[in-house]
Amino acid sequence: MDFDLDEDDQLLRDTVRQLCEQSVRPHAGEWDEARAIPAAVRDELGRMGLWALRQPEDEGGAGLSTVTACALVEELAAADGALAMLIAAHNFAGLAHVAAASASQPALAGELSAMASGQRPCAWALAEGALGSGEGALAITATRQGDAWALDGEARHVLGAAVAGRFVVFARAEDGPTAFLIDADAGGLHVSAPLRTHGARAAGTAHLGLQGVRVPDERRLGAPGRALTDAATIVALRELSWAAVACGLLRGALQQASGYAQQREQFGRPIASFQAIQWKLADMATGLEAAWLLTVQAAWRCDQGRPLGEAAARARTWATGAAVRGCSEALQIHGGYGYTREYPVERALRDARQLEATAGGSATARSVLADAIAERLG
Amino acid sequence: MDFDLDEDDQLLRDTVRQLCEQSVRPHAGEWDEARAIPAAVRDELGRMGLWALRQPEDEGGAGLSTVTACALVEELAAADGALAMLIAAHNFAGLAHVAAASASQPALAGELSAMASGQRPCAWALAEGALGSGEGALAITATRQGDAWALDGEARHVLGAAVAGRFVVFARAEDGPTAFLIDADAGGLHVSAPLRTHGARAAGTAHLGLQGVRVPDERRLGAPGRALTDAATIVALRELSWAAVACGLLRGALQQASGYAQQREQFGRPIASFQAIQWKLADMATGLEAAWLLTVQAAWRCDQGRPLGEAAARARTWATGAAVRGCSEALQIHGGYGYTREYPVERALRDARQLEATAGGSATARSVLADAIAERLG
Amino acid sequence: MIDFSPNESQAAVAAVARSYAKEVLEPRAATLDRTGGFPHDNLAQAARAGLLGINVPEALGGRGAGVVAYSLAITETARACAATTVALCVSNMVAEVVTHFGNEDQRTAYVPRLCRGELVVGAFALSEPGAGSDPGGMRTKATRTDRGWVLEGSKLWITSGTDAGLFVVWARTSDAPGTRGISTFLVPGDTPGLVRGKPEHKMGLCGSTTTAIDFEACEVGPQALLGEEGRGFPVAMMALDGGRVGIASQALGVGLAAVEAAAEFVAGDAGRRGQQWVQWALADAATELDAAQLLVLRAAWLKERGQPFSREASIAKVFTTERAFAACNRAVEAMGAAGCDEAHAVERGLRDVRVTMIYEGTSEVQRIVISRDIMRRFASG
Amino acid sequence: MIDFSPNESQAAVAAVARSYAKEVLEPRAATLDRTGGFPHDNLAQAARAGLLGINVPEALGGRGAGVVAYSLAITETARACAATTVALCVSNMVAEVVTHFGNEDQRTAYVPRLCRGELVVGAFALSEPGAGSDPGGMRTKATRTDRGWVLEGSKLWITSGTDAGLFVVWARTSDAPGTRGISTFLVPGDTPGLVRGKPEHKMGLCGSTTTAIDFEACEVGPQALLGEEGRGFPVAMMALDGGRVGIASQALGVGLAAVEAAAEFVAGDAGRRGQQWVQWALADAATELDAAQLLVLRAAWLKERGQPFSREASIAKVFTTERAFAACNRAVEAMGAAGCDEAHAVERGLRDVRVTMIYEGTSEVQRIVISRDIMRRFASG
Repeated sequence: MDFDLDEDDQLLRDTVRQLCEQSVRPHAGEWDEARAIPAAVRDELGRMGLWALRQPEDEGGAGLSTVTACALVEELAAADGALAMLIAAHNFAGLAHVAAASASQPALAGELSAMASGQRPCAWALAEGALGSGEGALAITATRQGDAWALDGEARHVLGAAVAGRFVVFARAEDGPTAFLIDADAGGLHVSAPLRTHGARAAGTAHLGLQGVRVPDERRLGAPGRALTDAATIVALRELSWAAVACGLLRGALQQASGYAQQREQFGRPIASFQAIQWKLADMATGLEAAWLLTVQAAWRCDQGRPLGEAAARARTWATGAAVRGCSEALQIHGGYGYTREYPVERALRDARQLEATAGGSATARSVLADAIAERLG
Repeated sequence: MDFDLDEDDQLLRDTVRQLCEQSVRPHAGEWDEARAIPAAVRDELGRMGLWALRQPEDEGGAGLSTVTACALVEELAAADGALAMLIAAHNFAGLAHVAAASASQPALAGELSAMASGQRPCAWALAEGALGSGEGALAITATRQGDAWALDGEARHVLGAAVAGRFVVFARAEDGPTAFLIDADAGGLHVSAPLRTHGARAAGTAHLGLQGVRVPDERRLGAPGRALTDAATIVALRELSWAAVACGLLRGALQQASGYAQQREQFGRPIASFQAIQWKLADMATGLEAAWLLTVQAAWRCDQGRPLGEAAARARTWATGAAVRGCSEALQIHGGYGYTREYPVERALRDARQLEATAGGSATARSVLADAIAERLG
Repeated sequence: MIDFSPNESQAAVAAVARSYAKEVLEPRAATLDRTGGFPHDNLAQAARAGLLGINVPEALGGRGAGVVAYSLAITETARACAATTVALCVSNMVAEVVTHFGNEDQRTAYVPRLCRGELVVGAFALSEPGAGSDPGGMRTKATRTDRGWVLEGSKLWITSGTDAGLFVVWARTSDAPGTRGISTFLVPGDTPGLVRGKPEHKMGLCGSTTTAIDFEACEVGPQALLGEEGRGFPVAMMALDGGRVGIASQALGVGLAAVEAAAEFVAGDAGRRGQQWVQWALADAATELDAAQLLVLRAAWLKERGQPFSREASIAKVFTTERAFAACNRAVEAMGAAGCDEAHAVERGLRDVRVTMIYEGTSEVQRIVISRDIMRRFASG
Repeated sequence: MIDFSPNESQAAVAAVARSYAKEVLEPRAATLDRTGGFPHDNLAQAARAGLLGINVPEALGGRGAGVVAYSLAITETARACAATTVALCVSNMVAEVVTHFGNEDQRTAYVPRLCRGELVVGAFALSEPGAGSDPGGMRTKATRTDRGWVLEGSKLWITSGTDAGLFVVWARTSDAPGTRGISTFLVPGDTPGLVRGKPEHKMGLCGSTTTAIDFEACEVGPQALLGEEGRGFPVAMMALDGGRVGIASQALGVGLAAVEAAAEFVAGDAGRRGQQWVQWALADAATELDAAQLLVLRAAWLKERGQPFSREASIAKVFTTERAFAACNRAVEAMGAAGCDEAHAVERGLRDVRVTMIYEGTSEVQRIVISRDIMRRFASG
């Protein structure tokens, strides 16, 4: 049993922390306001390997374990939730899906290194609720045309769609749900204006529309008809990465609130000396530790090749719930100041809320848990 | 708009409060230990009209409004949850059901005055979950035999069964679910030893078994096949009375905790001076006010002849939930002492927990609410 | 005798507010949130609908409809636009405070004009940078001169600070310790030396303005003093207690609208309609808001009867604002990604409602009030 | 490197505890709860299974299996019988404390006998009527005499007070302010002047005893002093920090057993099995207990490595005990009336687990520890 990160990984985390302090945290508020993250920043993170965290080094990636990758996502989220969600979705969903499919589709291998720069991230466009209710939830159809496919329909509320260079889409085909990798500049592909979301405003959530988009069969991901089965594995990875984002948001808010409480005075003493404030901070810290251990445990299981679904679902439900509660308390500790955009806690709360509701919300994760319990009981 | 009880009703409530202070509160712990309430106490309460709160005075009842009846149940519960639950179930379920049925079954009228003494209360033996899942949940069958019926089967976890003089039972008959009034000394009727319940230990919860029990048709309640429809109205009344019990338990616990917090010193000052304790008390008080207003509102709707189901379900879910949380906090404020039976808060917590789980629990009430919302939306 | 029905005149005011909300506020609310700024036209129409002096005597231009009617009306307007509603709440309270504490001249000078919207709206200038919940720490000073008073100091968190035509200002007029040296002044918005700050950039309520106000050698005449010198604290307490009823009513409206919108959305979404967790989330939210409304109306009813209502206002405020925030969260959860999209009003509600747990006394302040009362009532257990 | 698997020897101890729990504790637990009293035979068998000195060196008769193994074992026994488990926890900690702070004579005199069950169990005598969470307020006195020490005073809330064969007693040996005048003594249970009180009548843990102990001119020899004079406070801190890991492990076991029993009950009940609210309640409980176990094991692991673990123990304790109580409540709700019937073990679990939020430092005390640590770590925001 061992609860510590390797020293190397701790060093790497410290490096990312420094980068965040210099290049991310000071600008996160502007990006939220502008509803976009500058391309230069995405490039800079790409040079650190953050757009290919778990890809092997010889394929242009950082070659990190899932545990370490989650630790870095957590660091990013402590500085900017929107950026962290964008990077998490790219690494743990889009890229992960293409990487998994490339084992049997060698033509996809070339895409992987191109996706590592982060200049045009890969968005993963699974419809909300599709895992639970099946292909009926998919609003895209794929029709075979020789050695290519024609795709029509739409996917709504796709995180990162506004900046994505590639999309993984799920379509109803003759053989059942089938996934494809599509270039953002494909003819007939239309991305809506970025949606005005509650949180993660800079993450470029948008609707994706497809009208007769032609996709060669070599850019099909996995076997026809198997896409939702494949997606379950990716969803678990993405849930895990959401948990890491939630931990970072909560840690950032705890740091802000704790620092503020020690500076701000009321009735002649720092508000940190009031038990009600201490209690809030203690509960945030306790919830955070629980969230982080659940996250690391799930990541470790993934690295060990063990089934991830249940552990990731647990980490996600607890961590995102704790983040929403904790960020709200952090705002409350700041009083009126917390409600203004001068302080970062209102953004953290919006980001946490967005995270909690994104991609089916904790409801999807809880269904996974309920099914697992039911299955164990036969 | 008016939020005050009439003066007469306030006086009556004060009288009951005095009675409780003298004859109930000092003994509630013993009764809990002995798992029974002495017959003499039941008689005393009968002389006050507490076993026929809402019955007209010319039928031997106290002739009170539902609002006032709830206020008296709340008083009882502040002193002893078990006694309050017993009286609430008798008045708002057993007696109420027979009273409703007596309109069309004049033979039942004689039973009503006999039931007002409280010497042998009337237990209402609807199976848990029967309202939701229909007559399949009923484990009693009724077979017509000339102008009588033969009843076989069992009803489990019936509150008050160990002391009941009469039972309202629900059976599957040829025409569908049908209700009957049975005397406790009927041949073939068997009551188990009192169950060792978590709370409300003195309320005599037991299983009821029927083997070829013969019931004359004139003791049938309502039309054959209509019993579960009729039961919905009675369930709403009972939920309302549970809400009143919950309010009393919570108020009792709040009083205990507040008094204790002002006496008990730590670090040289009363623990009431610590913000963490103040917060707990403030949240208990706030939850209590909300619970009581929901309860009175539902009772008032009942007195006005308006539909009760949704309002009662709301009062019940909030009030029992607030009572469990609040009684647990009251115990916590007492520290180690709260965990001993020397102080009444551990009993209040057990009673609240029992109440919350009794008769289908808040789950039944929440289903009523969810159905109502669904219905409004079409 | 217990009776939970609004009477006819209360119902009538609520109906006026409801149609004002539907016709004026709702169509503009999303745009107002997006563009920000002060909702001049909304407030002008509120004046025309008689919603700027709901609990002010008819003789002074108000509706004389009472506190219960006021609460019902505020809940209605908040369903459509919480931002306009906060300006409306504060202006109503300013009119009440002037009616209650003002002399005949002050009343006739200001109250009818407030009700008619001629002063745009009224505003309170109470909080200061270092003394949010602690009036004892107030530093703004009013110094007596031959011609009246000179105000010096800075105020913070002033609702409608950009545009209000009349400010109720608290300032220290003597060095008496604690709150005893505090007095209240009525300062028209165009008084030289009253310097309006820039609007805060907020999470929500983007269609209302919140500013600092600096008083820089701001001269007012002797008639500016509201009530007696040194008796400003009771004025603040009345404004705050009444304000709590208003803010609780506001939060309630936002919460109710969110639950109703979510229920409607869910009803149209086959995948969500059948989910028990969705049904229960909405059922619990509806239950809590039902309790909240009762707490709010009880506090309003007590105030209307002239009985003490401070404790009840605190209970109503902390319960309603926290449960309304929870209700908005549940509504958003029930709707999923759509709930987090500005295209749906619940997204705005979630941002708007969050401040109700902070202003007019934070939840923490309310809990202090409530626990003090418990200690008094249950002193011996 | 991150690794969440128990190693072989840890798994082996857990397996021993599991079969002890299944074979010895479980069949008797309901009766023990009903009749009350002290579980002599259970503890004798625990000694035989090597569960009274799990983290004590083999040379002193223990298992030398470490803190992680200890935590895993306690969780296993608590699944079956929380009452026996608390006596077991405390006795293990007494053996650890004597091992750590005792001199060679004290160690060899007591530790092997504790591990073999010859002293029945060990007990801590720390709390006093007026000083539950405040060791500074301690009044029990130890006065030095020619022949050693005389103890005078009253202790409260002593687990196994009726039957323990060895007491670790804290007493004031000088008037130094605060905690500096406190020393620790080892007092055998049969020492004249050590007067055992009657067992408290409790909500749960009815198969363990909790008593007062009076020291009435209780004479002990000079060798009774554990550690240095005036250095009793660090001994108490070690006992409490370690105790928190034990109590958190205990609460975890009760919670896990409740969730599993409820899941099994629900699986056999057609009406409940299909209810989403039931499934979700159990899913949330399982999630929270999973997190709790990680917190507990992390604290155990730090202690085992000799690193500071006080903060982690507090976090583990407050989280685990509160979430385990919530889990028991959810289990009872999922089962309905049956869950409130002593015929099902979850009823007992609900009563047993409630005290874990109180003893070994209340949830309130843990929050103070945790918030102090936050202030230190995030001093500047």
